[in-house]
Amino acid sequence: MSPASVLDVVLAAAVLAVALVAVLLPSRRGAVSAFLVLGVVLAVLWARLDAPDIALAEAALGSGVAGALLMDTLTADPARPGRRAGRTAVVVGLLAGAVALAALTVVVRAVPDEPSLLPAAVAEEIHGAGADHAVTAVLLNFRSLDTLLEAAVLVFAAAGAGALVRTPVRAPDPVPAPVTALARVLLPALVLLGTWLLLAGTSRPGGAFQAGAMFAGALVVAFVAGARFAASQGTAARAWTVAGVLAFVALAAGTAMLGQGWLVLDPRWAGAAVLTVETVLAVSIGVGLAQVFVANSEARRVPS
Amino acid sequence: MSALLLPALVLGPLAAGAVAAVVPRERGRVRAAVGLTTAALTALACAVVVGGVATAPGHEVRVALAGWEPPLGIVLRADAASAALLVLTTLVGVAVSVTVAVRDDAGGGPAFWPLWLGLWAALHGVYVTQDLFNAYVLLELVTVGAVSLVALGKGRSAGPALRYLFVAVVGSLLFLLAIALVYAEAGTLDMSAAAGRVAPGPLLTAALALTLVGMGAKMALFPLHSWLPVAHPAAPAAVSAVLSALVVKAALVVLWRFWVALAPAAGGAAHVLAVASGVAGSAAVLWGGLMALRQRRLKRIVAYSTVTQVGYLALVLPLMAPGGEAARAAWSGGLLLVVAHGLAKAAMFLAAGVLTAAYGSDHLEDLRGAMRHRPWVVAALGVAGVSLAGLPPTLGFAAKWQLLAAGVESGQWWWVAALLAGGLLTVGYTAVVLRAVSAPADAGEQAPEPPPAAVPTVQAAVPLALAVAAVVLSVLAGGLAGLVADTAPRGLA
Amino acid sequence: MTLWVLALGLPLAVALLLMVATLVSGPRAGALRDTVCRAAWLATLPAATLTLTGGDEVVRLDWLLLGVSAHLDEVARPLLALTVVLYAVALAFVPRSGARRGPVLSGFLLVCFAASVGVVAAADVVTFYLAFTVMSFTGYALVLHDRTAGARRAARIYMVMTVLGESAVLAAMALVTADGGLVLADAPAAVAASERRDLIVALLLVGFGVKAGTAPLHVWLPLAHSAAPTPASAVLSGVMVKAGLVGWLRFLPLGQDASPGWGTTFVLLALLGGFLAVVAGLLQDNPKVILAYSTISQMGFLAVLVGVALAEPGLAHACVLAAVVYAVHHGVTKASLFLGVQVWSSERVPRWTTTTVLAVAGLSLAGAPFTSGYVAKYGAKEAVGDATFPAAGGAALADVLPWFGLGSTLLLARCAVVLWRRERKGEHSAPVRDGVWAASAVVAVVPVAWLAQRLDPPQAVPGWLSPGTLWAQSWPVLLGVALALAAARLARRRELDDSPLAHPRGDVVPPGDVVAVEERAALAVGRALRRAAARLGSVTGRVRTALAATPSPLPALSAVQARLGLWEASGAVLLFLAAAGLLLALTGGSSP
Amino acid sequence: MTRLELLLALGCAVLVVGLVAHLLARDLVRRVVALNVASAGVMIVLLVLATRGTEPDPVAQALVLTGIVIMAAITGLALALVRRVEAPEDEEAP
Repeated sequence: MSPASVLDVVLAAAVLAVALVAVLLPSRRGAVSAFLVLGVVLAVLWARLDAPDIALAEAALGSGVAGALLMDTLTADPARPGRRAGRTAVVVGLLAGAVALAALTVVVRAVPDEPSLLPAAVAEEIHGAGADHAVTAVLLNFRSLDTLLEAAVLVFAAAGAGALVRTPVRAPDPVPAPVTALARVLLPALVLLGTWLLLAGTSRPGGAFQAGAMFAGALVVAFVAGARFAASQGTAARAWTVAGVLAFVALAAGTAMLGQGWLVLDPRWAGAAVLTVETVLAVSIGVGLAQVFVANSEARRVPS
Repeated sequence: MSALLLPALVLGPLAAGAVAAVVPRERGRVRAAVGLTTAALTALACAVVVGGVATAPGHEVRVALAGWEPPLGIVLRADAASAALLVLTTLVGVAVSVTVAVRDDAGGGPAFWPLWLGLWAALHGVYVTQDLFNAYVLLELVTVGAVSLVALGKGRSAGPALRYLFVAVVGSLLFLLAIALVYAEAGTLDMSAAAGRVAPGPLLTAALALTLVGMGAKMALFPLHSWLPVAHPAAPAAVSAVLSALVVKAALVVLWRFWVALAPAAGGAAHVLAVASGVAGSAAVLWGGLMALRQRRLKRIVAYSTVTQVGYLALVLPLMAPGGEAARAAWSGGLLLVVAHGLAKAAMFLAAGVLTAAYGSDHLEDLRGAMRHRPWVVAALGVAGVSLAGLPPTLGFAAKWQLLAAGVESGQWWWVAALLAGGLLTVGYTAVVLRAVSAPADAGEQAPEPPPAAVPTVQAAVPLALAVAAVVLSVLAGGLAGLVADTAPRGLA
Repeated sequence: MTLWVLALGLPLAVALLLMVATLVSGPRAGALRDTVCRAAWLATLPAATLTLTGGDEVVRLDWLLLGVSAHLDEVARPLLALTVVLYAVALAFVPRSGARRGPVLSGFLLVCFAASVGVVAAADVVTFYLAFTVMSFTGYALVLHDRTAGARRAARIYMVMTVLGESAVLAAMALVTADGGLVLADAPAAVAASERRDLIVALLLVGFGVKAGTAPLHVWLPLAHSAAPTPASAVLSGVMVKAGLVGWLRFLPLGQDASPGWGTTFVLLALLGGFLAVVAGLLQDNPKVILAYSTISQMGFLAVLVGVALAEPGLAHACVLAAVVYAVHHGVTKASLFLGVQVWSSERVPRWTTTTVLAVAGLSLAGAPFTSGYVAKYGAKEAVGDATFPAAGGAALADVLPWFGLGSTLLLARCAVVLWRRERKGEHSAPVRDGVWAASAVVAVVPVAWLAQRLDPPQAVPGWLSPGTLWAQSWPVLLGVALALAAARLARRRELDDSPLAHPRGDVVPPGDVVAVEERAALAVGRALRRAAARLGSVTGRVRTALAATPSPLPALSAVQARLGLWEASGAVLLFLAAAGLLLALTGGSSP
Repeated sequence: MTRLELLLALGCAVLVVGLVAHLLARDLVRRVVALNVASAGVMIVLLVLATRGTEPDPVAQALVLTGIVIMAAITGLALALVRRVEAPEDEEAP
């Protein structure tokens, strides 16, 4: 592989520096802000590493939704001064961390500089996989079980977070007018962007997760702006959350019943199946992430 | 037929969990009905799959999902070891489901059902997956389900749940790095395919070490165990049973599978790590036992007992190391122990739950007279304790005997000593519990014997049924051990 | 095969029935309980049939547990007969024993019976260990049965000793199996050929020594035998302690090659226990405790035979057979004596009848002419031959053994004195049952002599009218009686009224003798640990309060756990382990 | 130093920094942030591995995508728990 260019070195230094800042800043607000910056720097790194899908997802999910969650935590509670950590433990931990890092750095030098088996296999089989974009094909066909289970992780995380809310959910208190105005602009833009990402995903970067993150963003904006529907934790919202997983399982069971085997997509209709599942999944992910956010928002409004 | 049903073991409970999540929380009966139906169907499907494994040539049922074989696709494969785990999970799962259906307090309310069904699905997945990254995703699903269930506990359960989440995610991240290292060298994520494409070297050793530490943290192997005695007692009774009996085993199974596939290629370094695992296991046996003796609360005693038993299970790695007959014995002993411990621990936690519900506390002092008022429950505690201590005629004895045989066969004395010492300590803390519940009302101060609150009979009978299952299954231990040993790994370097 | 299933299954099934009936309340369940309890002795009948008619072939069940097998050989059959008779009689004694919750007691006795059958009839290591352990832990329930403070203490000590012994036995079993002794018939040869022979023999000595009451592992015995309900004491003393003997006979390399060192050790411990038990026993004032000490003494006698068999391979076979005969004799006699205590103290049997029966049983235990003891002791003396102690040359053991008879006589005399002074309550007794009891005590000589002659090669049987033999067997008894009479006269003197030695109340040497010392030591260690930890705590301040709240000897550990439980401490541990593992990858991982 | 080595080392460094901070920090929100940083480190390693051929490795990229979503879900659950832990004492009482 090529030697490291100056740009690589600078980018690496930037990532490490921001990461260090994010974990070293003593205040919650500082740490969270630095983390958001880290998301941006990482998105650049991903782009540099030929991974536009990840860059999009990082922008939308990694710093978008997770950032929104973290920011919301900040508005909820000021950081509490905790007990100071024991000094011995900190010293031992730091030393061990340094040793581990040094050892790990040497270990990874043994990584062979040759591609793995899989890119070739993907290239060979991608025709008839239902998506021309390789990452989408992997996610929704070759390794569709992973994707199904990952959607399930989201569903059950939402259910778990929802279970922690013990009071009826309501929209936040009256919001200032500028927020509502901003929301009116942002909302359609996010929805449009999400839809485009979804449709584009079969042939170029983009797909259900990035689209879902956009939808989630739209719902969060609507929630912050006081829209009642976005605050709902009712049956409909829960149904949308699980719809992706259920649709996926239904597809799997359907192919099994038809005698092809679990999740086996026939090239004749693979494209349609992938797009359908992606669409349901995207909406589902959007609602699911928004549910986690709402659950988080409400957890602090429990009357004392 | 069993090949057709194998993925359904994962996807079925998963879909049911999703459906249960849609049912409004106020309709607890409906959720319970969904849960019970799923439990019954899952048990049926498990029976078919286990039957298929037992009759299939080579004792193996295999499905390539989405029609893609490795290296591209993901393979689910059930062997004798998976079958043993499926049997355990079915027994405990049905018991827990019935317990919560009878009194939903035991599960922490109606939020229990979707989370539990999702967890159940993920556990099945862990037992049968052949793909490293798939195992990671499944472990995360297990974590999310288990942590959310802990948070359903009464009182301050969020703190323990959060700590558990942190530890589990750290363990997963270390494991994910290990997967990346294996992938970097082998170019594939399928465990058996990767086994043939790795060579001894720093990458493989580092992957094994990271997996050992990561899974060690997730399964609470000493000295990474401190979260367990906090998290398990904080959960609702039925959840504690699931956590101790099954969830801890998920990380263990991943560790064993990873080890069996990749350690033989790693040479001497794997042996050093196996010995480290054995040392940690022996320390866990002693530490957990001593701490259990020191506790005054029933649930804590049971939780520390889990620390001890995880230590036993960590001994399997060094015992398997020399290969040959010893490895067969260690492998089958380890799996029998997983089943034995699962049944006993589920029985103990469910029994503890019944006593806590009846007496309003799990302090040993408050449980005086339980022997007279709740003889079934105390009998469950006693029988389960006997199985944990590895005394005949229980499954625990059959397991311990195999491990002893492996230790003696391979000349590894020190582990034998740990096994024996652990048995002594287990008898010790079981006796502490039994003495406390058998104490007459007027022992100590003059306080009158607390009148126990009513608890549904079914709920009291379930723990005893599980404990008795550990005895009844021991009758078949010879056959089980033989079946498992037939498919034992060929031995490790 | 069917007979085996019945012999083991019927007692277990009846036991299960009794247990379930106990858990269920209601008058009908109560009536059922009592009926079953009264008829429980019938459950031993299949095993009795088996003893008389079957069991010649090895029965194997490979699917059951880890493979189970059973067989009745020349050692097993007489001991099985003993087991059947004693348990049947004991079960028949349960309804009038005065023990509370009789059905529960019967249930545990039946479980114990099945396990005892397993111990004597097992043909492989796993079956033996299985039965041995079930028997041991059921014994705990028997000792605890009355749930008095004394019973609790006795049960605790029983449990501690049993668990220790059990671990040693388990380790020994694992080693024997690994060395190729899975089938009991091969076990002695496997042990003899093993590289770990000394370790195995040591483990066997400790493990089975606990059960057989070998000094200094005997401490549980006097406490447990007196705490258990009388029928349970009878089987504890008559059958269960013999399980230790069976273990020795099955596993020790007897008749293989000479182990003079171990032989001497066995004999030394046996003689020590055999004679010190007499001293300790004479200072007691509870008849059951005295009988328990007598059991320790008699088990010493048996251990001498085992020791000789270990040291002299040529004498091994004769010694093994002599031990079996002696075990049968002692079992029947001791059980009769224990049950006699119940008859004497709480039942309305004419006093002279009881006295006669007890006297015959006592004389038999001491080895007086025309009793079963006469036959058994003579056989043992002949079997020992000219073996000496220590094995390298010294006193002839045949000259030492008669002194056991003196010890027995003295103990029984003391027992008689104590018993004579007891208050009696008059309850109805069962004539048939009493008949069996009296017969087993009085005419035990017939089966024992028949057994001795039937063995192959036949045991030496004393001449019934040869003056030399009669004298050789009677002088210890006569001397004992004379000494006892002299002591009684001496004790009646005024000036000795306050002497604790002349009128012992069991307080000079408490029952269980050294266990009291050991308990005190354990407490002292616990206190010392607590003090040490407290001193440690005063440095850091907080620990002391934690200690005051929870009295336990393990606080220091808890403090460590509390430290370890802190988030960043466990975090540092995790980082440390990860770093260590990765370092290994650097250093050890690169070499292929 | 090649680009592969540099960026793999970067991934390891970010992971270790995140882990150490996570395991030694006291504040719960900062712990969650540190955990996300650590996870980003592993993702860097995987994505660097994906650049080894002429074409980027779509499988490794798919794994990272999956990993990021899972981490987002876990972050959401963790923050819900953090709030519960820090909620006023009285409403936690049984």
